[in-house]
Amino acid sequence: MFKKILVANRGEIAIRIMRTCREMGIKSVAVFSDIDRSSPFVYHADEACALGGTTSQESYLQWQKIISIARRSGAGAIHPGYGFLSENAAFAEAVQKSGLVFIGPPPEAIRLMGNKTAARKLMINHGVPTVPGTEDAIENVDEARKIALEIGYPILIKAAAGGGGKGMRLVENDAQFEEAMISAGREAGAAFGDATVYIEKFVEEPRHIEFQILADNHGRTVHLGERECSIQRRHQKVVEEAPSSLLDKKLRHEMGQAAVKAAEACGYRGAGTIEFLVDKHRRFYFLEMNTRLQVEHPVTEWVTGLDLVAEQIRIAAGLPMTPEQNIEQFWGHAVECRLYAENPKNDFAPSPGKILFLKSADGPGIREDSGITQGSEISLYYDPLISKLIAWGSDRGQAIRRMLRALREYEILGIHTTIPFLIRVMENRDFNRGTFTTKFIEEHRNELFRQDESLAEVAAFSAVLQELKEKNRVVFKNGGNGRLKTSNWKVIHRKKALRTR
Amino acid sequence: MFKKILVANRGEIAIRIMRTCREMGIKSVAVFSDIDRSSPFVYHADEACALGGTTSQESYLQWQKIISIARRSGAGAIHPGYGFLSENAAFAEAVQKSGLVFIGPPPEAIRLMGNKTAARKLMINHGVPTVPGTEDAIENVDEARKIALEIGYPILIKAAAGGGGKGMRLVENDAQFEEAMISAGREAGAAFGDATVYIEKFVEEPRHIEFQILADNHGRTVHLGERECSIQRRHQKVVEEAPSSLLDKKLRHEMGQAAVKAAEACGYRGAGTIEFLVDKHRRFYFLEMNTRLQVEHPVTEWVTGLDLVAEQIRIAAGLPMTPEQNIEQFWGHAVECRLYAENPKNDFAPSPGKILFLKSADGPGIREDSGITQGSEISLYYDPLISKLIAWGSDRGQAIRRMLRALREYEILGIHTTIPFLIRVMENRDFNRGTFTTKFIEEHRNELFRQDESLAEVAAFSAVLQELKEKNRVVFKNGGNGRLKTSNWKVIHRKKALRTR
Amino acid sequence: MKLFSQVNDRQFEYDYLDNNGDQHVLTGGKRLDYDLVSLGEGRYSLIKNGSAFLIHLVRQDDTYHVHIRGAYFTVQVEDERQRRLKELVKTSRSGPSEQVIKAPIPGLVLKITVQSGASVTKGEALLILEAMKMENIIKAPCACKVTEIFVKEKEAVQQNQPLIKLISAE
Amino acid sequence: MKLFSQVNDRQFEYDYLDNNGDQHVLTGGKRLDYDLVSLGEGRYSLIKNGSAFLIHLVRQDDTYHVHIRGAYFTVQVEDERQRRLKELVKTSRSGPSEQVIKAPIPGLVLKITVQSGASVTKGEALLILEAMKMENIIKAPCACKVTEIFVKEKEAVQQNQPLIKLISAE
Repeated sequence: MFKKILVANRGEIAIRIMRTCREMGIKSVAVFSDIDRSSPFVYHADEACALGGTTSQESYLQWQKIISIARRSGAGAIHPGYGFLSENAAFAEAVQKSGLVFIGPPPEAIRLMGNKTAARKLMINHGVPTVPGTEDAIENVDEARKIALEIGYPILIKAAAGGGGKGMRLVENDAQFEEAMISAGREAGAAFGDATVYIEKFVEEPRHIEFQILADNHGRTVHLGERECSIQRRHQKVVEEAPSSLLDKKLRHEMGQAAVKAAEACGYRGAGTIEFLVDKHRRFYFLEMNTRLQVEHPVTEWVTGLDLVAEQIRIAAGLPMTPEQNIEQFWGHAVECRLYAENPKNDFAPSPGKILFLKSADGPGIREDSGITQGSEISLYYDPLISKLIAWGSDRGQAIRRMLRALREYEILGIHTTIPFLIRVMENRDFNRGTFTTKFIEEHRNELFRQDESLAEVAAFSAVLQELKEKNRVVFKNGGNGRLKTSNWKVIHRKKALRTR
Repeated sequence: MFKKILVANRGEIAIRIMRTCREMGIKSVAVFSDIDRSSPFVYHADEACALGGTTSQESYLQWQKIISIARRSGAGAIHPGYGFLSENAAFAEAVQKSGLVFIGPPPEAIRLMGNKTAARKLMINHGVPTVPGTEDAIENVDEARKIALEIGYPILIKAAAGGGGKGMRLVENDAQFEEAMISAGREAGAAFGDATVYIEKFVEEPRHIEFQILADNHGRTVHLGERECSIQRRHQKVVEEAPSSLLDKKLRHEMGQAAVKAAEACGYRGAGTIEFLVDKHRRFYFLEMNTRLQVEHPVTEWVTGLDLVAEQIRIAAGLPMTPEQNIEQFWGHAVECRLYAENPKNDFAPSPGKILFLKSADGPGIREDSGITQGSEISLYYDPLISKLIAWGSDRGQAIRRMLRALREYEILGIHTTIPFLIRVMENRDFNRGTFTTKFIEEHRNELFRQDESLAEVAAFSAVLQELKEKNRVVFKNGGNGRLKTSNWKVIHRKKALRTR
Repeated sequence: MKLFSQVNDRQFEYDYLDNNGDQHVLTGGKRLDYDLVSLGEGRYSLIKNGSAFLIHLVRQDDTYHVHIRGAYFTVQVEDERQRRLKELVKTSRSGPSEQVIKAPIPGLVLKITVQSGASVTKGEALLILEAMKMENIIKAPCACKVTEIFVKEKEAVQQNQPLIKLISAE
Repeated sequence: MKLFSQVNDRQFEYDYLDNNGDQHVLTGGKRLDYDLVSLGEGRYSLIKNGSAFLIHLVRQDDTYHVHIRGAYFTVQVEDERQRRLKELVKTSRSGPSEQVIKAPIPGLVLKITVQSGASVTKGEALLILEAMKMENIIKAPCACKVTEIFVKEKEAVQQNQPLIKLISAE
């Protein structure tokens, strides 16, 4: 087993990985940008080394630097977390060449699944169902427009190198096509350094359902059941859960088998995720594979009892994984809400700033994976995800009710967060019934962005009391007040009470 | 189902109960003393009403007042939590007479099990094994001394009306007897208003193992498996876990059956706990029944997936309980540590004060049931329990490692807590092996109160740096320093970086 | 003293009475039973007619930012005098109103989609601001005319930096 | 400048050098690589020779209270001058030492188990103080003689209130 692991990431996921390291008796090494010197993940590590720089480019994407720090620190492996270098095949290769272990799949698997069109072809060859569309990247707008017409609108434009909704556009009709393709290409180019896109049929009433995969070096590839991530905003997941309210035993079994087949097709090792779309006819289509740990992995951890980071580390060290077979039955139900430093009232504009007060939710059935503390500065340089709340219940209803309770208890001052919006999602009738698609937020826009008016009068009244207090304080200063006497009396009274007990 | 419940308690357990109420759609009413006006449990409730007073006597034990507040507020039931009025049969009766529901067992069951000697007799009559000793309370010292000699030392002196270690004394030989009996009587009188005591054989290498019981009004009485609470200090539980590392399937089944028998013998309803001692020969003895929710109920909740407060409320409302049978198999392993506002370096002296900073532990497998926030004042008037940390793992080892991680992460400033001591317990080899008795703390005293020296140099160095910083600040003020320039440069550099991205 | 408390589009009215130190607040003629206790750092425990709330309350200039159970409100409080003053100012104002669009967040101006002098409809894109790796579209708040553009494409801007001046179309 | 840092019974020595603004700290002749950043409210992020720590550090008079990963330390820092002064004071002191036992917590004096003039052994009970519903036994810190008792049974006492004066037995 590794004695030391370098964590090439920041925020909540860096802390998440360091915690498992600590529990496994493995030392962890943090690397950090200038901006992150005071971030909690730095002191959650056993060792920390400055990367310098402010932007991701200047810091967390500096792989030569990261590899040389890892070597100097005596680490045996590098864990990339999610985002940043986690799906960079060249990085994975460089780590291996430097004599270290990359905690993730082989570089070939990353490369294969990272290229959406190549992955598509591989799936078709292995009999895993895919969404109709172009198999190759397209650069010519006119040609692309012709294909889109052939497949039939609505269609999706997607970045060939992309993921996470960047460089993705939904096009409803021919008139929107050209502008969408240009802007998708621009965004893809900026995000991934590769502006090529491809075109895909848009699935009707789609639900986003993904399967967690584990594959070790002892010949075993299993799935750990599904997560549903249909609640998305601009193709960014907002709420995730396990199990899905849509699947039954039969469909879970079929999709699970397909997921295992997909992972085996690319020679996968470690933890990965096969994303599917399921349409209104309960047909499922391979969407893409995420060749890394997912943001939403905690819901799977809670309903299976596994520590997925520990499994990743074990597999990377050449040990067999813990689960002996596919997991098709769960322990209860888990829901995750992503807390972003964004203002839902202002179209989810980033809300940087200093956390002035923080008291997170606790109590039965609540887990938090947080990257911040009181006093933390949320900068504009990185992803605005600050924390993840996960609620468990013996059934879906209880998990949602607990999440709602936790969201309302959560105290965070100094920045705006998505909490008010998430409360609306948890309260929503269709969400509670389990009848929703990936268009949920769009379709319930009015309801989800409605202001909660039930407490408006309490807010109005509190402000009035505070206003009176401030005005009165001035009066009291000049006129003197009786308060001091009262509290003196109370002290005496208390002493007496103690004596006569 | 009730529409509103009054919670006749304070601190973490009041919040715990209010949370379940909120999740069940039931409104909660808090009652609070003068001291507790700013305590978090007050604003965790939907409604709150002042009791006045400072001591328990003046506030949380004022039952006429509490019942009249409940009636005025329109509550349908009163939940007493643990401690205070929870095992007061007269209160339970008065609640019922006022037309409200007491969330707990029938008054007769409280009365029967509250009188240790009566409970003992009942158990003997129903074939539940008990520890040899006097069946009746003893007042005459000489007579008591004679009986003690007959049973054979070591013996225990216990308060007839007591519980929680108050009014309890271990007597090793005849010479200690008289003083112990007098001081036990005094403590019992002060705590329970009843100074009578009884005598019991002291069990060899005892382990404290208790069974959680549920009984409803539909003819069902089940047990939910055991909790081990052998880690005790002055007969106060410090660490609890489920399952016990001692029990096997057979012994769990036997003890579970005895526990169900004990509950049925007293006509029990609701949630209760049968405490047993298990000796080095794996013989078990009925110790006492706690006719209320236990402090340590969360470990059972985690390994069974149940919400015990919800079960109490359901049963009190006349509904059938959720579990359909005895639970003899668990989901993983859970450990609870009680965080007290006490200074373990000063013989656990109470450590009242203001919480200046608080950041509790989070991450996988951690639950916290807390009664405080940053800014809270810990007073001397009530129990010093401020919070409970609960860790879950797929096995005992993982649960302990997670607890250790959480205890080290836990940040609380302004008061002393038992955290340093709890870390020592979690690190202890015998605790990790599961080979311990209720004498664990006594026997490992040297190790458990040892200072952790590994970080002493870091502490020394930090203080030196701070000292230098303070001294330098003065020097810099007069001489001027280059820092301001540096940070200005950094800002410019950052702006540039943003521009060229 | 009359007090007006404005929350979004709704307004609440209170009466404050002080009879030689016996102070109380009424609404709709009924006396309110309340107790507001500061917990520090902008946190308050409020009991109002028996109901309990945890309130986060921060004052910024003449606006209170209030958080209650995950809901967020901005509140303006005025007394009668302040109110009359404000109404005077309102009625004396006339003609088309000018408005400066400021950067809601620091970021990089990626693209400016309008030109000075252009007429835009409500919701029409004015410029694209990149921040936190996402493109944020700044839209016109009403039908109006662009009178001035203060920034250039590729320019980094600070929060609240003026971007575009608009004049409302009558 | 030499600095001495005392943690419980252990002592650590550091050298502080300032060569025209190039400041550093050495221990055992080796230069330490460190970075201490304040996070506010007594919290510090320390990186020392590559190792990372979260430090809670509060100064109270001449003592630093330090929490690190759940462990708690009290630290005294002195430079050479302060140290020499202290040693001077120490050596000039002579004869049996007096000590006043103060109440470690506020509470109620339940029972006083010794009388003025009594000789007690180390660990022997002096009095019983009730607080937080528990009886707390105050014990003799060393073999000594009771010279004065400042409180009575049933008396409520504040934290740090003197209870008993002792003189150590030679």
